[in-house]
Amino acid sequence: MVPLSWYLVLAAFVFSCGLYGALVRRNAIAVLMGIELMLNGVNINLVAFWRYGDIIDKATQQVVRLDGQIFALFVIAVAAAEAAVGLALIISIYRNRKTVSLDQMDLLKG
Amino acid sequence: MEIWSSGLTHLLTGLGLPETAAVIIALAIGAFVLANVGPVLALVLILLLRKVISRMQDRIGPNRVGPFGLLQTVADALKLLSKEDIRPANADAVAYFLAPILSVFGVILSLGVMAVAPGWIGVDLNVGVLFLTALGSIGIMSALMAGWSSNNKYALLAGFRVVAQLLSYEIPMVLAMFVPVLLVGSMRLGALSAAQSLTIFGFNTGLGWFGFLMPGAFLIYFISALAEGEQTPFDLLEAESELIAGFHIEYSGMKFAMFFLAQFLNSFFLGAIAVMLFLGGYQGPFVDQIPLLGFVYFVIKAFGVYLLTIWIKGTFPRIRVDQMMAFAWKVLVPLVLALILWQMIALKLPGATLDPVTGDVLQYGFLNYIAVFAGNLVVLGVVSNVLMNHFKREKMRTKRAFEPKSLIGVMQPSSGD
Amino acid sequence: MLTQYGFILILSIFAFALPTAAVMMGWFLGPRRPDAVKTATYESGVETIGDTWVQFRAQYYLIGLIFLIFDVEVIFLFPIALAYKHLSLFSVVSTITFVVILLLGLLLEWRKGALEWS
Amino acid sequence: MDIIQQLFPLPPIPTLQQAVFIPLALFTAVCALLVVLSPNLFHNALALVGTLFGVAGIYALLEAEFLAISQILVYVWSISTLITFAIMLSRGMMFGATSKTNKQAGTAIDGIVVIGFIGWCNFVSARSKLDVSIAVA
Repeated sequence: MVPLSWYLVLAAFVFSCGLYGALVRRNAIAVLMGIELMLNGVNINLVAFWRYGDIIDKATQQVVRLDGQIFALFVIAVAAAEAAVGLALIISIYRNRKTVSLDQMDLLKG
Repeated sequence: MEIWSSGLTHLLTGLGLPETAAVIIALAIGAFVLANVGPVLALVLILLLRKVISRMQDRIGPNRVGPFGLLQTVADALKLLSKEDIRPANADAVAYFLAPILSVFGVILSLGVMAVAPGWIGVDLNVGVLFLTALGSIGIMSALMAGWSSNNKYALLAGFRVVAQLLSYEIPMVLAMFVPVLLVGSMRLGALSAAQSLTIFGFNTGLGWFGFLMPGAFLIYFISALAEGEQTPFDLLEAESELIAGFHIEYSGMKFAMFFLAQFLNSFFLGAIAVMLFLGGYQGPFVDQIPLLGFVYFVIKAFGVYLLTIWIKGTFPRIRVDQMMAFAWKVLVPLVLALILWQMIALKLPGATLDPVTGDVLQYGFLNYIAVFAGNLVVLGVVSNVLMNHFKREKMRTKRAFEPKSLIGVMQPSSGD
Repeated sequence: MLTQYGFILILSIFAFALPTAAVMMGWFLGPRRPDAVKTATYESGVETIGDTWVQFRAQYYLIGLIFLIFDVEVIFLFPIALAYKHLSLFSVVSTITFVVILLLGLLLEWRKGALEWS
Repeated sequence: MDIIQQLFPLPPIPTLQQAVFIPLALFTAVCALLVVLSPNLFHNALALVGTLFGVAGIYALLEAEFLAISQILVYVWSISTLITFAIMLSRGMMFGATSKTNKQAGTAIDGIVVIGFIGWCNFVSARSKLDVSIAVA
């Protein structure tokens, strides 16, 4: 059996990579990729805790509740929606202002 | 665990190997055999295509190498092996190298869940149907990688087009696969094949094919599979007679051969999936008594579907891009969604045998099957009507293009198409 | 169950090794004499003009967007199919409502012209 | 030699699952690093696909097979193609002369160090509680 902590370390690593990308990159699409990475890190955590922490039926040795998996499934669905809307925004900004650099998207600056 | 691997494991533990090692070695042997089936099969498929197409075009086809030209594809493979491997100057090395490998990788993996005979299946995953669709994503990535890394405008354009085509036809394909899954209540390909038996007076005729019960879903699946396998009439992006090539325009030698192999295997496997889901899989008369017969039935059916695609390739004209997209989104997707809706209602009609305690359905009744069949007939009618109209219009256009004089005075001026 | 995925893992190793070996073999057996003309971008014998990065039409993105909606829908539909024999009337009605909403969404896209490709 | 072995004890022989997990996790981690560090936007997208496949493998290892398939279906089929489409539709950023990153690298690394510390605390507490409880159960 793989210890739970290994999964958590991997999740934290993936999340940190995503955070670095989201904070540091200039390109809006790269920032979006960073956010996807962060969501994936969170998902690994959710599934790992589901597998290791949830109620286990003593007789069949099966995990009887699926909360963690359902949660992760919804995270995937939300990530899909977020990517679709975010990329559509980026493309429409690009068509109007010919840039995808976040430094130059300053329409909202007072 | 599947029958073949447990048998092999027993054999290996009998030889004195520890349990874990025996399991791993058994699985590895199975995987090695399966992985090698792919390339050998591709040689046969390519030869078959060339022979049948040349017969259709009143030629003989390959006839020099070996008896009846049987070794022609082997010779071609050897020739490709000795060809120079050219990499364009501005190509991206890693993606250019990985793209052809990934295209074969995804196709060979789908062999792992094929149910070729009772108990003969690599693994009977309980997400089998979705696994097969998920593998398509590897093909998409390889097309994008090849198109982008070649650093060629036309390769990139073709890569984009193939991705748009695959995306459009993936939805009706998956939803058509959903229809038998809804009836059986399992995504295991073994269970789906087993559910297509038909026992009459205690004898399994093996003719309870879902293709008979759901002809509409089968037709939609078949059309989408043609588009997914990039077969005529949907082979727009490498129309051999019109364009140079698809996204693999910059590839040569063995890398090109990999794309070629992947494409042939892909179209064959899509036909094999159609066999498993709609044409009874390994089912047939006497399959319960002699399991080996199941394998024979499966191979015959799969090659039958492949011959059908060759026939379509030799007969039908190509369609335009906009027609192709419109057909997917405006005809197939609404129809298959409506079919799913109807089937959901039909399966809950009274008449099914229910479990007295839990109220679960044990066996669907006569009324359910009739309703499902009726809905499918309607869908079949609509799709074939659309196709007939299209071909009638195409016939008119071809006639007008080739013999304009014969139509003077007959034709009304058309609103330019 | 993990044994099954072990098989998939072993098969994927072989499936990756096989084409790699083939490509490598071609690389060793074939001649290698690249020159400037041979490695130039192929464009039917004409010099390539301009960047590879031609501007693509936004229609591709729209197709991808619609695909994404239906893809997520497939994810939610397949588990329903597995449990369909056990479903109560309420769940069936909500499933049907789900599919009807999707159909309405498709109709809306159709009306808005998102499905046109010309 | 004894002192060295006491100071740096050899890791225990991994079980089969661990032997699968380690290369899978390494692959995922390297791809995740490439996503944020590689300067080429298309390479970033390809590395993202690699990460997503790795994460799907992790799900399969955690026996969440439907989730693994969903991950591939939704992420690799649609999100990564959408991202690639978006990259192609917004050209011009790839060969720009400006720096690929902004000036927030210091802040970001500070934040990651904090997260790493919290993660380490979790790691320690999780090892002391959950692993023990699993060992008991």
